[in-house]
Amino acid sequence: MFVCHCGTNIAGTVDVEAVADAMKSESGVVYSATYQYMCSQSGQDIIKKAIRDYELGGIVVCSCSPRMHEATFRKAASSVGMNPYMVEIANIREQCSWVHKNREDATSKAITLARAAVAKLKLNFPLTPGESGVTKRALVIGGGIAGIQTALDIADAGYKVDIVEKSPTIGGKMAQLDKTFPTLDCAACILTPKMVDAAQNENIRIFSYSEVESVSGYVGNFTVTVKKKARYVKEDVCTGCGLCTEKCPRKKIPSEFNLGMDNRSAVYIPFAQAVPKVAVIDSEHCMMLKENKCGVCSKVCTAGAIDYTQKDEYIEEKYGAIVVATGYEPISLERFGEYARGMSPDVITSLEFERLTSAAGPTHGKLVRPSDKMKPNTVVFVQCVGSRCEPSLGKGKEYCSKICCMYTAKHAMLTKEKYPDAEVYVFYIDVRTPGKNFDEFYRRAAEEYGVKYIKGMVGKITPDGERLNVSASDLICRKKLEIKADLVVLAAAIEPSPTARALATKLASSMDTNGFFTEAHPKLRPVESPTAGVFLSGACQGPRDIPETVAQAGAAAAKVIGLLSKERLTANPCVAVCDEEMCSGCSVCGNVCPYGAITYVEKEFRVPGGRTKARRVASVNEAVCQGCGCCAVACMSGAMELKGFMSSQIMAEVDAICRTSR
Amino acid sequence: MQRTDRDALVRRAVSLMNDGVCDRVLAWRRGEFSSDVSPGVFTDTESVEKELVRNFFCGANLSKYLISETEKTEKKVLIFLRPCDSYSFNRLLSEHKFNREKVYAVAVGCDGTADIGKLKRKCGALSDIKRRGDKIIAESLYETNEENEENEENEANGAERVFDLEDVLSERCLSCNLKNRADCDEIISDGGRDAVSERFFEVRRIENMSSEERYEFWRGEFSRCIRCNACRDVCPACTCEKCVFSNPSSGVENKAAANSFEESMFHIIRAFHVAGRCTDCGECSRVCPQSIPLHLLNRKLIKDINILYGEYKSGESVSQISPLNSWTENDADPSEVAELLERSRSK
Amino acid sequence: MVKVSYYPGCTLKNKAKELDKYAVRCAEILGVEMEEIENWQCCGGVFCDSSDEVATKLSAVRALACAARRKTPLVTVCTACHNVIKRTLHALRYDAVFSERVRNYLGDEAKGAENAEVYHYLELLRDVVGFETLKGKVVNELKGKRVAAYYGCLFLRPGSVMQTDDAEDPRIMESFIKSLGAEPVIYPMRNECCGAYTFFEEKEAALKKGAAVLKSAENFGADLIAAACPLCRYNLESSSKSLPGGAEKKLPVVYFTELLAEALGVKEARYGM
Amino acid sequence: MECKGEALCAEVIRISASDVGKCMRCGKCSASCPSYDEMEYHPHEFAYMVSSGDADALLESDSAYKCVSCLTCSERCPCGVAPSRLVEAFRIIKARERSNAAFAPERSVFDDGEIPGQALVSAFRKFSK
Amino acid sequence: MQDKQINGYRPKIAAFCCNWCSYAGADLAGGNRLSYPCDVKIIRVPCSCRVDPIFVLRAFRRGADGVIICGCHPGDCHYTSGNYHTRRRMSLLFSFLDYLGIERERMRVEWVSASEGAKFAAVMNDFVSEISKLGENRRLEDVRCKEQTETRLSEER
Repeated sequence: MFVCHCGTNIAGTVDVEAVADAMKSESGVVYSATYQYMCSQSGQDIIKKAIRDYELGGIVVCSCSPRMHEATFRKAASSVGMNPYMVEIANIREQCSWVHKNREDATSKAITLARAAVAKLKLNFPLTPGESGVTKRALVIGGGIAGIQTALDIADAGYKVDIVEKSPTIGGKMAQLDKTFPTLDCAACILTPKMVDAAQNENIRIFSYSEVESVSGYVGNFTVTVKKKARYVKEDVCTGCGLCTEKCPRKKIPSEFNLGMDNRSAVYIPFAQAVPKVAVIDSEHCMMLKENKCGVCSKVCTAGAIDYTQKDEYIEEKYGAIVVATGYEPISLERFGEYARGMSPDVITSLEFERLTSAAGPTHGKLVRPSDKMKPNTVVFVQCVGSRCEPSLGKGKEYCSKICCMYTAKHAMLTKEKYPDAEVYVFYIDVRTPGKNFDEFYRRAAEEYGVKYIKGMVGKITPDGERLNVSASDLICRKKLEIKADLVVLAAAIEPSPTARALATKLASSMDTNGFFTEAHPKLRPVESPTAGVFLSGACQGPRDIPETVAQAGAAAAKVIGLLSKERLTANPCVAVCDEEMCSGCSVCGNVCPYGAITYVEKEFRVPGGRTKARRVASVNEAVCQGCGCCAVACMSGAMELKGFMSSQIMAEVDAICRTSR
Repeated sequence: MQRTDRDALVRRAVSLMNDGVCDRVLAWRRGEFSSDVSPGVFTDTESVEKELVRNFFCGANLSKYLISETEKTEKKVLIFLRPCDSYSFNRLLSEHKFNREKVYAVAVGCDGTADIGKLKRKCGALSDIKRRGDKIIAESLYETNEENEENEENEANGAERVFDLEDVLSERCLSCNLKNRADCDEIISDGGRDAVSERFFEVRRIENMSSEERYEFWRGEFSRCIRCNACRDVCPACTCEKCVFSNPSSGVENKAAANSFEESMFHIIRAFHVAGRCTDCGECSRVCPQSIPLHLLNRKLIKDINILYGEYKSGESVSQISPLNSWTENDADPSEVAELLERSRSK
Repeated sequence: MVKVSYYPGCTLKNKAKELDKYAVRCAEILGVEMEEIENWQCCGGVFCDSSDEVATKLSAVRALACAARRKTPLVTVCTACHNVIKRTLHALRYDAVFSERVRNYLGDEAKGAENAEVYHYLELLRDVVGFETLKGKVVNELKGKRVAAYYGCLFLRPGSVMQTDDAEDPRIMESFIKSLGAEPVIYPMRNECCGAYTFFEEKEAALKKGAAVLKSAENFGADLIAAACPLCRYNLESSSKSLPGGAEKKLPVVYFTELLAEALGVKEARYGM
Repeated sequence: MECKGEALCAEVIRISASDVGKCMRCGKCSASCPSYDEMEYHPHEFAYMVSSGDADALLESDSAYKCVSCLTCSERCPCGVAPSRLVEAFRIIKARERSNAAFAPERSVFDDGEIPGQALVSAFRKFSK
Repeated sequence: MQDKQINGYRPKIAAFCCNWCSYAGADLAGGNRLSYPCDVKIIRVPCSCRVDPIFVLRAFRRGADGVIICGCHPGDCHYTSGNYHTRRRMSLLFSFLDYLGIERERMRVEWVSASEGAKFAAVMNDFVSEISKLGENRRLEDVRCKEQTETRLSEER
């Protein structure tokens, strides 16, 4: 028993000598001492010496929170041959001396806590962590800029990486952007070389038009089934010549890449720089697949790549680490009827604006009104549409979408660049520009380009003849504004990809209330998910811009490389264990296990009369089990237990705590 | 008097045994009087023909016996499943308690079974009982029951008394409207009852008491418990290899309740362990020698589960997962549960 | 025949008798029996939007309790009454302090009020009768008429309480108009306020707002405006009169029930072709 | 009862049960207000002034009576603040300070034989200054 | 109110805290010196779902006057779904014990995240004051356990 003063942190309120004295008379305690700073080197030496001198079986340290120094004391104990799991901490600082003022009360509570720790320790037994190997291959889910960068960095370190991308090409949202802030360089110019790099890197395999079907296993040893959706085009044969797309008779299908602002054919290549540059047949619209009529593409394809009989293919692969890079989507603006999205095609979202200004877009970079293809003379930008909303209202998102202030400034600038005589308004609540060269960029829009920034949200947009009437109020001038606009651009909030939720379930990875993946620690472990072996990259974790995404992608890659470079991993030894004699194989534990760590096996047991009987019993995979203990509670007979937190141990603590007088 | 008469059961049992499909039959065995029927395992056709009985007193749920009986034979065990039994049957299957391949399940209809306690209170020892339409005619051995003394008219009828069917049915049958849910090998008949009383009426009555009254009520009930373990042994949900009450490291090991806490503890933990798995077959109350209304504990949990997590009937299918082993993101918070239940009660 | 409880409200018994009459007659044709609840009182005309006001909402509580006792949904035709009643119901259900104070005032009279179900007549048509059924019962199709629905405020707002339809982009009245065979006109001002509440104190402002609604409907090619609220109709008509131009140029403002009655052949055709 | 300063704001918050602390000053309420031009103080200023603890000017101004109670501001508020309830609270406070309702409309309005009853009732209850 | 006796009566409170959120929340309360009565004693469990109803009964048996279980907010469980199980189990347990006439107020589940030190302290203050109002737990106690403790303690003195 070692009682720490922690300077005056503990000793100031708790009579540490009294605690040590009281514990001397506790049964099982053979040594009890205090020291100024137990965690210091000399404090640890006292512990080590006592363990040796008294041949202690276990120790209790009354000190700060175990979250602080449990590891320190365990290490000290194990350095002199004691099993580290024979160390118990009584938290008499954070949960005693710091929260209580009365010395007598605090001391008596400290004694109780020490007793509880002793009671538990008496039932402890040495634990040894299990070990497992590491598969030297990583999986990256999502082929946007985050996924591509992560894969490139991992491949660069010499490890194999697979990218799974749900759409027919990698590139993600960045491929749809025109220019990037704050440098205004063209998104395609910096992204497409990376896409090509990824395709050509011999360590990288790209599964495009594919989805993660199921995930099993654990850190170092994941088994993932990838569903490669039938694209009805042989990927290795297609040359990407595009002849089939020209000849296809079904041409009136809204293009996903151009957000429905122009059309594509039923067999299509999403865009010119697509990787892999291979056609795909949309089975919902293809006449051949639907009604067995047509077959034009097959006829014109000189390479013979068209295969109408292709089926979904399932590929199973083992991975040591998984990186989630599922990105974001703009929210649906359905609930914002006041902004007349449904009434006029000239009310567009920012992403649509990107396509309108992009040279590869539906207008070849000519910024015109979607309704009549005329030049807009007055353009209104509305920020924060659906961001920073009270979540209980169910209309928008609570958070700031982070990227809108900057891209709106960019859009305003681009508009002015194309049409210097145009009137450009930006309605804002706050302009947030915390980034390198960000505020300078925004100021340039306002100062050099003459973009009119007005503080105040737009109330309603109403079609008025061919134009749009924008009702707003200028909060600084206390003036109602009615602006006749030709084009209105809404900066829609962004949200996690709709596929993320199901993926999180498959990965047993947690999400926050907004559906973004949670990190293991918001400051100290920002690219790791709480689930070991699963890492996070890009906007799947929260709104971020391209520079941040790329930085995070690199960080995630570094973590993956660190993991894959290990030969063996040690596991947490506090895992569930099944007493097979008592287990009745009822499956209850398996039903509640969030990790699928429990399987059932038939085993022979001796029964009275010298015979044996086969019985179904639970078996815990120690490498998969994370030690939550849910199964131990679900088990009716008490056959399932959690090492380190056995029922008997917890009950011993309960008893010790409730033993004190009233 | 039952929808499926005894002879049909006997005929099927005998022919299945003669065909070598089954060598064990789980059914009801005749006792000395028509009212003392016990569950029985028949291993030869002779005893089937002589002793198998299907009447108004066949209360026992036979499913649980499958666990031990299927182990004893290489052939199949024949079992007759009433609608209520089929739920226990499914539940046991979903917990892998027996091998379905080794069972020959036959669905039989049911009109309900008598509450022997009720009948005995009404007319003392019974000698015979008949059914005429919706009436039950009971013949008692003696005429020493209270009601007869008070009512001279009845004395004129001698020992014969007439009751409405519903007056002597066991409580669980009054609120039963179950249909056979098991995947049976054969159906002899599959009719069940229509509920005539509300299943949660009694639970609600207790809920409406004050906290003190509830405490006193259950104290009174539990204090009668003699820890004979009949409830546990008969319960088709209690199938642990080793019961938690016999496990010294569980912290609740206990053979006989020493004081009021242990009396309550046994029943609280037992009810909680069968929660979400209990099929409300009512066997616990039926076999309790002290007439403790144990099913009202289980029904409370069933009722809460239905209100909080949606209608759920344990044993409805083999693949179902107990609401206690599942969850949804929008489950009620413990702090709002009281109010939710209160609101549903006032509706 | 579906039975419902009917709360007519003062205006329908007074200045808008026709609204009342047609609503009841048409409902009958559509298989709904509207039984007027006994001893109803004026709803107060306006819902007092405060947490501590009880007395002005008691009349609505009584109406709700009465419908709950009859175990039939409570239907109103007047949008203003509907707004008061529905919001009172919401407060009863979700504001514990309010509902307790109501109980203190009314005792048993308020019993069960929170369990009542409330429909606007249009919701009744949509959710109980069904617009498809309605379409089948139409005898005089209002073909070729371009009708602009005017929602105003009370029918839609507050959206989270009224839950009539999407408060910013509603469709219920347009669907109704369509089922009568007329062509609905969707125009921006249909859910903007006409300002009728301030008619007495700020007459000019009210007329100005009403005129803006009329102008918007006219710009989008409406032949007539259908309203569900006597207050709106009065203000819009007054606005229409105050506008310069001849009487023949005025956009007629009618109750939606008048159109319904015409279509079902209850009323002599006037707005239809 | 003289109600001023912080006490007035507290009373407004109590009556309206509106959480003015949530206001992020976006001004969507004012942008949506059909009576903006008639008002001296606008919906967002009601929220801002009440949250800042000095709203005496609102009690003196007749802006509250320019409001048409259309609830658009509350409907569109992204923060769930409900400016319309704040405005209503001012009307209620004034009404409660008066011993008698002082509704005195111009005689002429009664001559119009078509005024719906509810218009009068609501004017008495809510909009009389 | 902290550390002050209420009518001379000191309730005994057992608090089960999950390691990842609530225990860290309690530590944060300590770090910020937010006080709460010392009658609250914390037992660390990996997840709130490790709390068996048997532990709750055990605490009452040994004379606890109140039991509180703290876990991560629903949706934030370190083990993804543990607290969802806690939520169901404890909802049913509390309602069931209430049905048996045991005061519902003696048991509580609270969601306290690692960042909610202030909430932790506030919850504990509130719970202790509520238990103090209820007084000693009489309906679910094992008299023998109590006598033993009290005689033992008096001997110790």
